[in-house]
Amino acid sequence: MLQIKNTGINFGGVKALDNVNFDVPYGRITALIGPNGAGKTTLFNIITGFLKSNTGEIFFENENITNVQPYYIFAKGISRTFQNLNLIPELSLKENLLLGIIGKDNPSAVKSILRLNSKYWQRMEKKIDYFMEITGISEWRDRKTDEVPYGILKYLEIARAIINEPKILLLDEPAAGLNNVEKEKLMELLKFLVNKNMTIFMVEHDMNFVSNLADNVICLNYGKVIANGSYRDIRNNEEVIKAYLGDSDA
Amino acid sequence: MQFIYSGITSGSIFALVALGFNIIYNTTGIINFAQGEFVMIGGMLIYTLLSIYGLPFLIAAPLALLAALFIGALFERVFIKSVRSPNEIKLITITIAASIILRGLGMVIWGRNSLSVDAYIPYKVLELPAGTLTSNSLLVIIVSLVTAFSLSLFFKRSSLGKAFRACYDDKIAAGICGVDVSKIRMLAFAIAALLGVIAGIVTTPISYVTYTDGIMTGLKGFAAAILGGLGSFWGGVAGGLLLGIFEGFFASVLPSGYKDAFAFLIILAVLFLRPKGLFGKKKAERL
Amino acid sequence: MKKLLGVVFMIILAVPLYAEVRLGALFAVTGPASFLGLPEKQTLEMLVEEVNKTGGIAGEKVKLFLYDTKGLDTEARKKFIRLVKKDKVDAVIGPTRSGSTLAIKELAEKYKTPLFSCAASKRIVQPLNKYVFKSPQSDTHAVGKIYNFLYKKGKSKVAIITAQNGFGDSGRTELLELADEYGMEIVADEKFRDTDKDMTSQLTKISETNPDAIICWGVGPAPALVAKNTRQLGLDSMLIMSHGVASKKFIELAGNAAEGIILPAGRLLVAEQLEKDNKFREVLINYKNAYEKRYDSSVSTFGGHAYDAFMMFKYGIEKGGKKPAAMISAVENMGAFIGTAGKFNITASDHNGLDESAFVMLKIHNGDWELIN
Amino acid sequence: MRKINYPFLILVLIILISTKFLIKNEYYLSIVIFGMFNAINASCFNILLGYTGIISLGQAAFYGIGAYFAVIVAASFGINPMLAIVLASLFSALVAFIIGYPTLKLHGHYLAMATLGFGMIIYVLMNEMAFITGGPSGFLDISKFSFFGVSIYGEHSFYIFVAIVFFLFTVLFEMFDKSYLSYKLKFIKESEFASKSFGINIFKTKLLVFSITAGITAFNGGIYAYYSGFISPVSFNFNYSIELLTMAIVGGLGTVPGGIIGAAVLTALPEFMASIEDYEMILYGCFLAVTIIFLPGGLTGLIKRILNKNASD
Repeated sequence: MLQIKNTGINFGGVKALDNVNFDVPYGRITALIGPNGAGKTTLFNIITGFLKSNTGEIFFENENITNVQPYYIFAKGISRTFQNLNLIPELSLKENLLLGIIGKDNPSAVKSILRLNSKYWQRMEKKIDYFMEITGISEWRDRKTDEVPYGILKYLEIARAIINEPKILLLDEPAAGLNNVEKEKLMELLKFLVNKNMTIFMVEHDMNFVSNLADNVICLNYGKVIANGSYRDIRNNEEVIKAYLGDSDA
Repeated sequence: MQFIYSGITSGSIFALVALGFNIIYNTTGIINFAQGEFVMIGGMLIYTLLSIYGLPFLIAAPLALLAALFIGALFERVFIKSVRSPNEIKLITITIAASIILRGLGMVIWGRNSLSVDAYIPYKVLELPAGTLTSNSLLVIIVSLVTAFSLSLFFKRSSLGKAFRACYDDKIAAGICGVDVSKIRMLAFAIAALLGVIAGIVTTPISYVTYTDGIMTGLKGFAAAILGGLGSFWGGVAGGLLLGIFEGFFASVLPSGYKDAFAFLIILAVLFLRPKGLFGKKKAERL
Repeated sequence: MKKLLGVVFMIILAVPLYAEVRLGALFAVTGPASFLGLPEKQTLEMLVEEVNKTGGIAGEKVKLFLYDTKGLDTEARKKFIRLVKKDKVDAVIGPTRSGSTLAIKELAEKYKTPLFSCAASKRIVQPLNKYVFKSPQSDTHAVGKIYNFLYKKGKSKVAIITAQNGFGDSGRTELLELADEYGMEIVADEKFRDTDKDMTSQLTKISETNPDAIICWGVGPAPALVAKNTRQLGLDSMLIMSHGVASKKFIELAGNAAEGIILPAGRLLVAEQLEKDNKFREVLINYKNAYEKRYDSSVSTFGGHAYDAFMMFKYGIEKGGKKPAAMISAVENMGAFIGTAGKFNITASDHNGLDESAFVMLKIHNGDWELIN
Repeated sequence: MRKINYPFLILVLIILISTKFLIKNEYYLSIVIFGMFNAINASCFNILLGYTGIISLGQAAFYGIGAYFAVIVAASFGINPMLAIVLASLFSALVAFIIGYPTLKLHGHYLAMATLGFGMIIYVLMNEMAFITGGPSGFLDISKFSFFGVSIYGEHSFYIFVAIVFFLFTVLFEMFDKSYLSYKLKFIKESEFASKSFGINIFKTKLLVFSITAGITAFNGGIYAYYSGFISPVSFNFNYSIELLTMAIVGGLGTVPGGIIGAAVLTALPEFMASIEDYEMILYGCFLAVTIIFLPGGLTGLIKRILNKNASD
C-alpha cells in the first residue's frame, strides 16, 4: 500500500537515511523500530511531506507522492500523530478533535462565521461523538486539554488523526508515556481499527507493545534498514540485537 | 564614493547595535527593543561625566562603561527575570515597556535638547580617494571594529564566553553541565548594554544625543541584525555595514527623500530570497 | 453607584463659580518637537504668573490649562476638545507644530474658540479662518528675505536641502515656489530625516552642482549636522539656514562649523545689538532677561512665539472680553504692536500681521549672532 | 462551534448606548471614539498575533493606507465618502495580499522585520508623494462625511456612527472567535507542523487573514480620516503599530475582549495622566511593565479569574 523505494536524505554531511526500501502492506499493523537517532521520525517526516528526500521515491496506492506538499498527502488519506502532541490547551477536547477534520472538509469560513451551515456541524457533532466513543474519551468531551490525564490526550490525538477516516495511520510512539492499563486499551483500539480495514504504520520503542500488535516489523539503524520481517524473525536477528545492545551500552 | 565612507561610519554603529541584539537573542531568544535606548544612555552618561562633572575622558569613559554593565544587569533583573510565565511575545513587549521607561527617564534627567560633547581627538578632515572622512568618524569605525573583534575573542577563548555559546546551543544541557544560565542571561544584557554605551560614547561628539534617539537607532540595529542573519555574530557586523552603505548609496543616487524606503526595500528583498538573512543558518551561526 | 456617578458628573460639569480667565495651551512638550514646545510652555507659564501677580487681565486672574500634544495630530485634536469642552477655556495658545494646528483649525471654528497658533505654516491663516491666529513669521517671509539677500549679493544658483517633516516641507514648497520670482535657479533639491546621522551623501550630490548658496531648512540637531558635514566636505558655497535654528543651542551643537552661517531670524537673538532707540529693543530685552533669569537657559525665538501669542490673547481679553466674537474683533483691530517676532499688524484679513520686515539677516560669528545687512 | 457570548455583546451594547445618553461632553465622547478606533485596530492585530501567530508591525501602514486612499479618491473623483472608504478597504486588502505573498513565508523576528519595513516604506511614501498625499504637512482637503444622505459631523453624530461600526465589528469578531475558523487559526499558531499534516493550507489561510484584517483596519482608517478632518503621516508611523501591540498584549492575546479592553485602558490612561506631563512616559511604561510582569493573561485574564472566583464562591 505504502512503498518506500531507495529513500535517502542527508543533513549536512550525515546520511540520516540511506537507501531505505520496504512496503507497508494494506490492512496490517507495521512497526518501525530502531535505536534513538536511527531515522524513524525523519522517515515519517519525509512520507508526510515535511522533509524533502535527496534520493528515492515514495508510492502510496501506486501513486508517486515523493516530495509533495503535506496537505496533499493528507488529502490522499495519510494521517499521523506526533511525539509532542500539538494539541491546543485553550480548546476543549471536542474542539481539538474537530481540528482533525476541517482540513479535509474545508467547511466555508464565511458560512461558519455566520452560522449558516448548522447541518454540517450537526453531522460533525455526531462524528465527534462516535470517535470519542471508540477511543473511550467521551466523558472528557468538554474539558480543556490541561484538565485531563496524559493518557487521555494520547487517545485524543489518535482520535484526531482518524476522524478524517484516513486509509493509513502513521503513529509516532503511541505507547510512550502510557501506563500498562492504558497500553492495553490502546492495543485494543488499534486492533479495532485494523479490523475496520485501516492500515497502521507506527514508530514504537515498547517491544512488548510491538510484539502484541505488529504483523510486520522493520528495524532501522544509522539510517539503514537492517531487518524486515515478523516480530519473531526480528527478535532473533543478530544485527538488531547488536544495534540495541550497542545502544544500551552507551 | 563619499557614500561608502559615510555608510561605513553609520554602518559601524548599526553593527554595534546589531551585535547587542544578537548577544541577547542568542542567550534568551528575544529581541530587545530597548537596545537603542542603551545607545542614548551611553551618550547621556558621557555628556554628564565630561561636561557636567568635568572629568577627563580617560576616567569618564571607563566609568560610563562600568555604569553600562550595571544598567544592563539591572535591566535584566528588573524587567526580564521578573516576568511570570514568560514567552517570547511577552518578553519582547516588556522590552518595549522598558524602552519607554528609559526614554522617559532620559527626558526627565537630561532634558529635551540635543546634547553634545567635545571631540575626543583633534578634528581633522582626511582626504581620501573621491571623498573625505573626519578623524572622529575614523575613530567610530576603529572602535567598533576593535570592539567586535575583542568580543569575538571573548566568546571564542574565555571560559565565560564558552559558557555563553553552550547556553546558546542548548539551554537545558548547559544548565546540567553546570553553566549558570540565569547568570549568563544577566551577563548577556550587561554586555549588550556595554555595546550600546560604547556606540553612544563614540557617536555623541559627531551626531549628538537626544532622548528620542533610541527608537531609530534600535530600529536600524534590528534591521542590520536581521539583514545579516539573526544570531550570527559577523552577520550582524556585515548587516550593519551593508545597511549603512545602502543608505548612503540611495541618498546619493536617488531623490534623497526615498532613501529609507529603498534601504528597507533591500532588506525585504533579502528576506524574500534568503528568509534567514544573508549569513543566518537554519539554526543561526554560533557566537 | 448611581449617587457616585452623579457626584462624578457634577464634578466634571462643575462650572467655575468665581470669575477667571481660562486659557488653554497645547505644546509639544515631549516627542521629537519638544525642544520647541518646552520654551513655549515655560514662556507661557512665566507670563501667566507675571500677569496674575499684577492683578490679572481686566481684573480677573488667568488660569492656565496646559497639555502636551507629543507632536501628534491626534493628541492635539483630543486635547483641544478637552480644553474647550472640559476645561471650558476662553481661548487656546498653540499648538507647536503646523500639522497639529491644521488638525484642529476647523475645530476652532466649530467650537468658536479663538486659537493663537505658535506654528509657522502659512496654511494656518490661508485660507483665513476667523478663529485662528498665528504669531510666528510665515515661511514665505523667511524665504523672501533670503532670496532678497542673495539677489543683492548677485547669487542665483541655489541648492536646497530640507528636512522631511512639516517644517522642512513647508519651507521647501516656498523655496521652490518663490525661486522664479527672485530669479533663483534651484540646482539641487535634497532631503534629510531628523534622525539621520550623516548627510555627506546628499551634500556630495549638492557639491557636484556647484551652487552659489546652500539653503538648509530644518529644526533641531539635524541642521547642525548639515553644517558640520558641509564643513567636512570643504564646500565653499555660502551656507544659509532657516529661522528654525535660531537658538543658541544650534551654535553649541554645530560648534566651529556654525561660523559664517547666515540665517533670517527675529530680532530677539540680537536684542542687545539693536540701536538704543530701536522700537523693538525694550520688549525684546525685557522678555529675554526675564526668561533667562527664570529658567537659566538662553532664550530662543520659539518661546517668543508663545510670548506674542499671549500678547494677542491678553489684548483680546482686555479690549473685547471673553466672548469669542468680541475677542476676535478686538485682536483684529489691535493695530500695530511690537512683539518678539516683529511688528504685528493684524487685520480682519491677515491673522498673522507680519511681513518680511519681521526678519533680520544674521550671521554666526565667534559663536554669537551678528546683524548683517 | 461554541455558543456566542451574548452577555459580553449585550454588555458592550449597553455601554455604548449608555455612553450616548450619559456623556454629553464632547471631550469624553472624542476619547471614546478614539478608543473605538484603537479597539478595532488592536482587535485586528490580536487576530493576527493572538490567534494566527502572525506578528505584524506594519498595521499602522494599513490604517494610513485606508485613511489616505479614502480621502484622496473622494477628493479626486468626487465620489461618496462611504464608497471611498469601502474602496480603500479593498485596496488595502489587495496591498496586504501582494505584500503578504512573499512576507508570510517568513517567521518570528524575520516576519516582524519585514512587516516593520513595509510600514516604514509606506510611511516614507506618505511623506514623499506630496503631490497626492500633501506630504509631511498633511492632507486638508477632506470633504464632509455623509452616510446615505445623512450628514455626519461633530462628535455626537460621529459617535453614533463609529459606535455602530464598532459594535458590528465586535459582533463579527465574536462570531469569528466562536466559529471553527478561530480553532483553525489557533491550530496554526500552536503548531504549523501539525496543522499542515492535517491538511490545512497554512499559507493560504494566513494570507486570507492578513488581507482581511488589513481591509478592516483600512476601513477603520477611512472613517478616522473623515472624523478627524485632517490627516498627516505622523499618525501612521511605527509608534502606532507598537501601541497596537501593547494594547493587544495588555488586554490579553487570543481573546475578543482583549483588544477592546487593552485599547480602552491604554486610550484612557494618558488622559488621566495629562497633567503629570514629564512623568507621563515613565508612568505609562511602568503600567505596561507591571501588567506584563504580573498578569499573564492580560487584563482579560484577570477579569476572567475574578469572575470565576466569584462564581465558585
